[in-house]
Amino acid sequence: MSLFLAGISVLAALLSALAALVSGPNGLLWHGMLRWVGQATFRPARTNERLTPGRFSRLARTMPFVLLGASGGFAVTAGLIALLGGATRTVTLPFGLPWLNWHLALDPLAGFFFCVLGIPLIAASLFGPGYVREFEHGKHKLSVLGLFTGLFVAGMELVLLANDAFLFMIAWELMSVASYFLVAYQHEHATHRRAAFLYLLMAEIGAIAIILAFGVLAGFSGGLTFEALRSAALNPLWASIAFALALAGFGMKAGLVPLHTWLPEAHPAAPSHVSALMSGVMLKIAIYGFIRFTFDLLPSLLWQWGVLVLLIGSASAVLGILYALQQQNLKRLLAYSSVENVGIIFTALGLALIFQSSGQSLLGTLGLVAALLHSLNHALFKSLLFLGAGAILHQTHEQSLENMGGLIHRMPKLAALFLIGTLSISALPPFNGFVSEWLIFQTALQAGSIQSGILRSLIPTASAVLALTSALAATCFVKVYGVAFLGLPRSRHIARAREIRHPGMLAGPALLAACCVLFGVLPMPLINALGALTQSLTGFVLPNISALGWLWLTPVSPEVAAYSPALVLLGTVAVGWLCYYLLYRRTGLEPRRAEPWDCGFGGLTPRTQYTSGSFSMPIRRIFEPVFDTRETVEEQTEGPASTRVTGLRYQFQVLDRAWAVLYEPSGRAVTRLARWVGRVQTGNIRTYLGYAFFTLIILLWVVS
Amino acid sequence: MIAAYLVLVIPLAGMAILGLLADSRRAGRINVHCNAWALAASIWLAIDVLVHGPRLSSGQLLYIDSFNVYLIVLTAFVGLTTSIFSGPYMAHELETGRVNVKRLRLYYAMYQGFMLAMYLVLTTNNMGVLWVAMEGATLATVLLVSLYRTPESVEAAWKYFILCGVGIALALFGTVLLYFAAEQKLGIGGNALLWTVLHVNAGALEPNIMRLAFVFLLVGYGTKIGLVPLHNWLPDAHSEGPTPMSAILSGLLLNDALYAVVRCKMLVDGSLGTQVAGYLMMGFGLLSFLVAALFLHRQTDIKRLFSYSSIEHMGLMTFAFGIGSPWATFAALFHMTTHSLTKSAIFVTVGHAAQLAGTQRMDRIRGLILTQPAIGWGLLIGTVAIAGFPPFGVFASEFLVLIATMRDYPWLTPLLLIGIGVAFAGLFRHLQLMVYGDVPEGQKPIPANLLPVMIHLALVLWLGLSIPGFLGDWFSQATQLISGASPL
Amino acid sequence: MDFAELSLYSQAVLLLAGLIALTSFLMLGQSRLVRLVLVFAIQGILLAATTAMVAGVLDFPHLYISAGLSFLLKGILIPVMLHRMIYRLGLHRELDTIEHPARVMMGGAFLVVFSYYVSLPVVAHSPLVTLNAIAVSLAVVLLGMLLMITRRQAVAHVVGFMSIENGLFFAAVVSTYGMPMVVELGVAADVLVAAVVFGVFFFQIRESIDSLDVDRLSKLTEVDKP
Amino acid sequence: MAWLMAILQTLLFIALAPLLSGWIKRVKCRLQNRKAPSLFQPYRDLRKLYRKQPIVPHPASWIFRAAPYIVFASTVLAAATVPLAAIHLPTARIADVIVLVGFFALGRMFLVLAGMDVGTAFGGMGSSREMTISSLAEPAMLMAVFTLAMSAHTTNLSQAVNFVLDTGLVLRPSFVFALGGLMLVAIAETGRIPVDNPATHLELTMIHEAMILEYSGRWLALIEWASQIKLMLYGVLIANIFFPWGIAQTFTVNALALGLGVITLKLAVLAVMLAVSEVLFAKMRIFRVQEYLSFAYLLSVLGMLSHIILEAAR
Repeated sequence: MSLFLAGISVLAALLSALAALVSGPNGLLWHGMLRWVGQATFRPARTNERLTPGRFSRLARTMPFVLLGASGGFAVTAGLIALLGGATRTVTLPFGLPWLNWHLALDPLAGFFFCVLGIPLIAASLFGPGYVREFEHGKHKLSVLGLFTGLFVAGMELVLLANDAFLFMIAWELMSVASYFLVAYQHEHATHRRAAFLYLLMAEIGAIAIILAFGVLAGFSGGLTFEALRSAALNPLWASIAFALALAGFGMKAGLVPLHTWLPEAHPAAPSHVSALMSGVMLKIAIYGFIRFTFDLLPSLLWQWGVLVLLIGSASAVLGILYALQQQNLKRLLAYSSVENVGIIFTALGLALIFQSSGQSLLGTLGLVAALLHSLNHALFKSLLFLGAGAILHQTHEQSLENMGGLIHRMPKLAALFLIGTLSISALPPFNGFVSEWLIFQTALQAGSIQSGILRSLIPTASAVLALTSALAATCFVKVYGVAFLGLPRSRHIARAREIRHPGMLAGPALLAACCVLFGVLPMPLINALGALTQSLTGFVLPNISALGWLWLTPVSPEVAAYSPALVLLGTVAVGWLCYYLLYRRTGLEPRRAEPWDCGFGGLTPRTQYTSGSFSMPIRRIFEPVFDTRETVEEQTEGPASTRVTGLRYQFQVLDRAWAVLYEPSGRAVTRLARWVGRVQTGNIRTYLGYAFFTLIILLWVVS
Repeated sequence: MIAAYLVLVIPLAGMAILGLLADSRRAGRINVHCNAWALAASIWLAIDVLVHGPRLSSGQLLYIDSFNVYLIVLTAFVGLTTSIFSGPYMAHELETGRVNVKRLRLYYAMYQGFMLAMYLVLTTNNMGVLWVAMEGATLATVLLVSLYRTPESVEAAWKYFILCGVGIALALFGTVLLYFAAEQKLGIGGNALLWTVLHVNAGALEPNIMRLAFVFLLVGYGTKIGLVPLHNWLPDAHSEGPTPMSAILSGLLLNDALYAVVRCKMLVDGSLGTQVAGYLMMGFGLLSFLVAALFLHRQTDIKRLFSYSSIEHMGLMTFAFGIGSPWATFAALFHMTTHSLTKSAIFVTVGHAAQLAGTQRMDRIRGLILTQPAIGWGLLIGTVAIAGFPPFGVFASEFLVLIATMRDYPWLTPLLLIGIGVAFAGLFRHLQLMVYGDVPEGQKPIPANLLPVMIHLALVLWLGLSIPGFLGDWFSQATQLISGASPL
Repeated sequence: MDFAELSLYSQAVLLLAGLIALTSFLMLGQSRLVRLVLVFAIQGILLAATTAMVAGVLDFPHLYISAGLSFLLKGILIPVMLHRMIYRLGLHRELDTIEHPARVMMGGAFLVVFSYYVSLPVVAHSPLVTLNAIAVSLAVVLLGMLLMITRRQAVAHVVGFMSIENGLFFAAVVSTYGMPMVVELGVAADVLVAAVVFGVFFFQIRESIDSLDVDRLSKLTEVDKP
Repeated sequence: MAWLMAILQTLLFIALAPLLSGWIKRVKCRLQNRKAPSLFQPYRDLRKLYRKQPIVPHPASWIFRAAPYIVFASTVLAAATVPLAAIHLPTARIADVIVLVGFFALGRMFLVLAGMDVGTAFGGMGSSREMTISSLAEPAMLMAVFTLAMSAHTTNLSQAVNFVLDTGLVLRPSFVFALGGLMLVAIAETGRIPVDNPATHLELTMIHEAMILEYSGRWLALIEWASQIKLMLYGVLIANIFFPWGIAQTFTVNALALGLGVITLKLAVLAVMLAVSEVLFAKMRIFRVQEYLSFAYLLSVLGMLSHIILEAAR
């Protein structure tokens, strides 16, 4: 049943791609056919005027999204059934290689990630129809967008369903390629092209690493189905090689430092509802892959892997958020924040690995649950924020924080939804981000039960880094909200922004915001539902998780720690309301509007406000070595001979150090190597004959 | 076996007719017809083999087994689709004055001549005839490379001729040695060059001689495959000749040369009982793969770019055959199919793109998707397919090669990883600029027939999703034949 | 076995082998094209003679055809064609000097030794005495390649190419008494067509670069252009 | 009964917080040879503010109005979870020490947002600095807390206090370091000298005051009150975690009275220490705060390491 629904979900996504392809006068096939007919009679490119854009085009615009939404709905249903049912369903489809058909399976782990995928997908498909309206009359065909969105979603769902390495990789790459086309969708911008190129390149290299990781397992087991791979008898060296390859491959997709550089380039380039899916969901698919490979396929775990993952995860978390703080482009900032959150998830996974390999399976399970929960939470709030950024982009065509401000007055509903996202991602109680980070802290605090002193000191240090990260995340999102929504508008078009009128564009974020609050306040049912999942992966179910009842969260035992988000919410609301009642209702003193203090200069202008750049300046200065800052001051003089300075032009850029350390050198190395190799081909035929001659001589010498 | 003879006779007749016919417009159509009939005959042959198993002709001159039967159909198919493309293409070239009627006649006649040579290479059972046909293929195409008579095209043709001529001469020396080795065991007579006979008696052949023979054969036919450092003719010839010819060179000739090498390898492996031949092939394959991947970065000419990509893929196939394990062999066989389908499709779109922009220089080709979406998307999707992204078929073979390498030679995988990454970057850094972006001034859509491209890519997609049963059986049988074990 | 104890036939074959190797060396050192073609013709005739002798002594009638073909093609047709070509293109006065003749000759000598070294295992497994000649044929092939590498004139390249073919044929004759007939005919046809195509190319090259110097055919390159 | 006790204790917390501020001010004045205001002056200030009509600046939105309530509520909730005079209260289970940090963060978030809501340079400046300092202080604080939690095997404050009581006087090096770290963090988080000066409105140096510059009337009262509670919270935390002796373990009148008396005494002593340090030190430049906080962090880390290395059970 669950697998059937999942299959329907994939089909719906594919149908949505198809619907986009064939539908509408803007549709690709339709258009292409008209072109063709036009060319056959040598009248190229006659625009089609028979079908006026009206009801038909609206149908064409919404149809793919309706199907995508259906796909999301089926995905959530299938995922819930699989997660709660706990059984694994498998099926084999007659595709693929002759001796290796496509094996599909849906187990609780995949089911959970189906839920992670489904909810943002529903939200994105609610958001989409309104958002893409502006593309309708643009240069780029809507059908291309719809086609690849559908394929992208189908690819992600198939990754979750895959039960053999071959199908897994097909689906994985399908996901990458389809999202590549989405990143390159508005390809007239050079930055988008560059981003798409970098993205696909890294996706390709990562995919090869994953293939090789599977290859190691296949080499020791003889088959490519997951069943066969699980039975691989590896020695620790080969297992470590497989693990390292998998970490590199999945980590590249998930955006772990230093393999993250594609992420802040690619995510902002895609249309916003796609960015939401990429950042919210696709990164989770990478995490799914990592969990599947490490916890499920690898026969045993080593604590060294856990340390590696913990270190990389912590580095990603703190570097991600530090870079996010320095971004002025809202979507770029959100993308860097995804690096941070993926880092947090990997930190939790690292803890789980360490505990699991040290024989503390119960604590390992706790870490895994924390990681899974944070994956879901991040999917929710990051999609919410990306959709919010998309809504701002749609209404104002502005991405830079430096030009925003005061949007809360112009778009109050969106502002409220965005605030929930901001609070969730800043890990504040009682929202969902806090629950998962709290669980991670709780896991880390159990480090005392580990024998090795090194690990015992490492884990708390990592958790302190995590604390730094979450504090910085709060700073970052205070900046975002404060600069974008509060204060005075910093540019004219922002001052004239309008509230969203398309109901779907609010409904999508609203759904996610509701989930953020719901899972923040009542995480217990969710964590209980993960029982079957952890049972299959680690062999344990958290026993004491609801020792105090469904209102309380007690990961280890009630004595060690307890947290009741519902009561926290209740208490906050009660106290707040009481104060309000006592202080306002009873006195009835209405507040008065007045000018704020402007130091007596007469009127505030937006220019006196703190900007996004100035807000994050102290952090930049404190963490100076992390950033590659480029500051230039250009003096403008009256003429070439004059020395009088009439104006100053100040330019400031914060670059990712990874570029200068890793990427630019490797790019240069390839170019240099290519130039060097190029000398081989001189163009002179005698040289070429010489090559053949010496090849022959050498080979003869070698074999005889 | 009538079908096998038909496959040979039809292009022969076509060559004769087209060589004598003066009407260039009808020549294009006749060319298509010849290829269509050849395809029909090849399908008949395929069904014949499917039903009856490997077939040996009465004079033992022709031999069709599961290794070559699908290559024959593939050759006929690519030949047909390329000829469909070449009609309007060459008409356009005639209009723009790059060729005249006389050269067009030569073109069509040699097109059929080349097809004949290809069929002969694939069908023959005689290693000597195989050599003759291979040389014939060079001779048929060398004048086509210089068809435009530009200094560059003459230069390219000359290099093509000399390098391939010398290379193939070395292959003949290898063939002589092979014959010598066989004759010692089988006695003097006509049978000692028949592959079927040789294969049966491979174990008895003198290993020392076979080893020498293989070196000559590998260097000789390797020149035609385009193995580095013997590849130098390849990008020149591909870039300067007419595009349909680039398509069939890349899609067919390289495959057939590799086919010849693999046939020889089977004999040598049987004789030596060691992996020497495999190691040599792996070395050459890997070198070609890496060097070609680097060369991709330096290209300015669009057809040169894709010809280096061909070298890269041929290197990968050679490498995979060299590994010799069932999975790798299966992958290489499959890759031969998907690569030639994809690469010929790419060359067709490249031809249109070059006509659209009026140049082959990549820095002048811009904004294809917005100018003419069919060409832009065709090129983009084709390149995505050739770069090894699923669900296209090239992925499946690259996947298997990687897995097989990891199993048998894990320390080589970092090189493969780097190579694929570098090659990918090399392709896309040029491609993106061409297909994306705004339309340059004055660029207008042209009449283009992209049916071949669509069919090819659809087939590659189909193969990527699911290999039809009979084809899978052939691949498996051929794998069994080459590697001695079944991939199942 | 001492050389003197061999049959006269064997002695003759080995003598011819030596002569053919000599012609290869002569070609390598020859700087005038006309003489180069002449030496090449002599090599072709020697090859034909060898073939005919083998055919006659060992009674392989089909080798007569092969000998005839060799004589016609390599001894007469192609040299004559090349000769006329040289005059028509006005190359008969031109010198194609090689840069370091001594080194090239030393290299050639080394190649002969190398060929011998390489063909040792082949020879070791054969009862045929004449098989020592296979080292010579390999040397002829390699010398032909060396000739092509050292020369700039397109005509010299053709001669080198054809001399490689001569080496091959010689190998075929002394080791296996010729190839099967169908192959022989095919090869001969290929050589003929190749010769014609070469002729066509001379004019095309001449037309495009106004000379037959292959060093000037170097537009298509991957080296950075300044 | 227990719940009632918990609510009573929380109310007591709220009620006593201004008194502590008054006491600190008084001690400070004495130390500086100034005439001290009444001990109840903070209550008078709050009452005065409560009666005033509040003013909303033009650019402000509902965040500006809502923030004081949220700040106050989150602080009160934090106070509810910290054992003041007795342990084993049920509220301690609602939230542990990590959630406590979360409450502070929630309140701070809204305060900072409100600071940015008014659209002035001061608001932004104060917000930026506040977030910077707190993002450095938070890890130091958590690290200190973790040291305690790892010793006590719990993050529940009530349980932790119980643990210290049970084990009796143990000279744990880790606790010494953690105490030092926590004290430094407490000074930073409550905006006292040398990190911030709550008594000044000097434009370029203020942090906390810059954010709330536009507040007036009851809102200002709430914010002031909340920060007084916060100050007391830190005092109680330090006093009860590291020196818990005297705290009521049962809900008898005697025990509770003793607990109350003891905590009053402890807070008074801590307040004197704070006042003395405020008199002795001057406010630092803003970019020296990071050094100060890294020192706090270092102390906490040392505490953690000494817990692992020196106190390891063999």
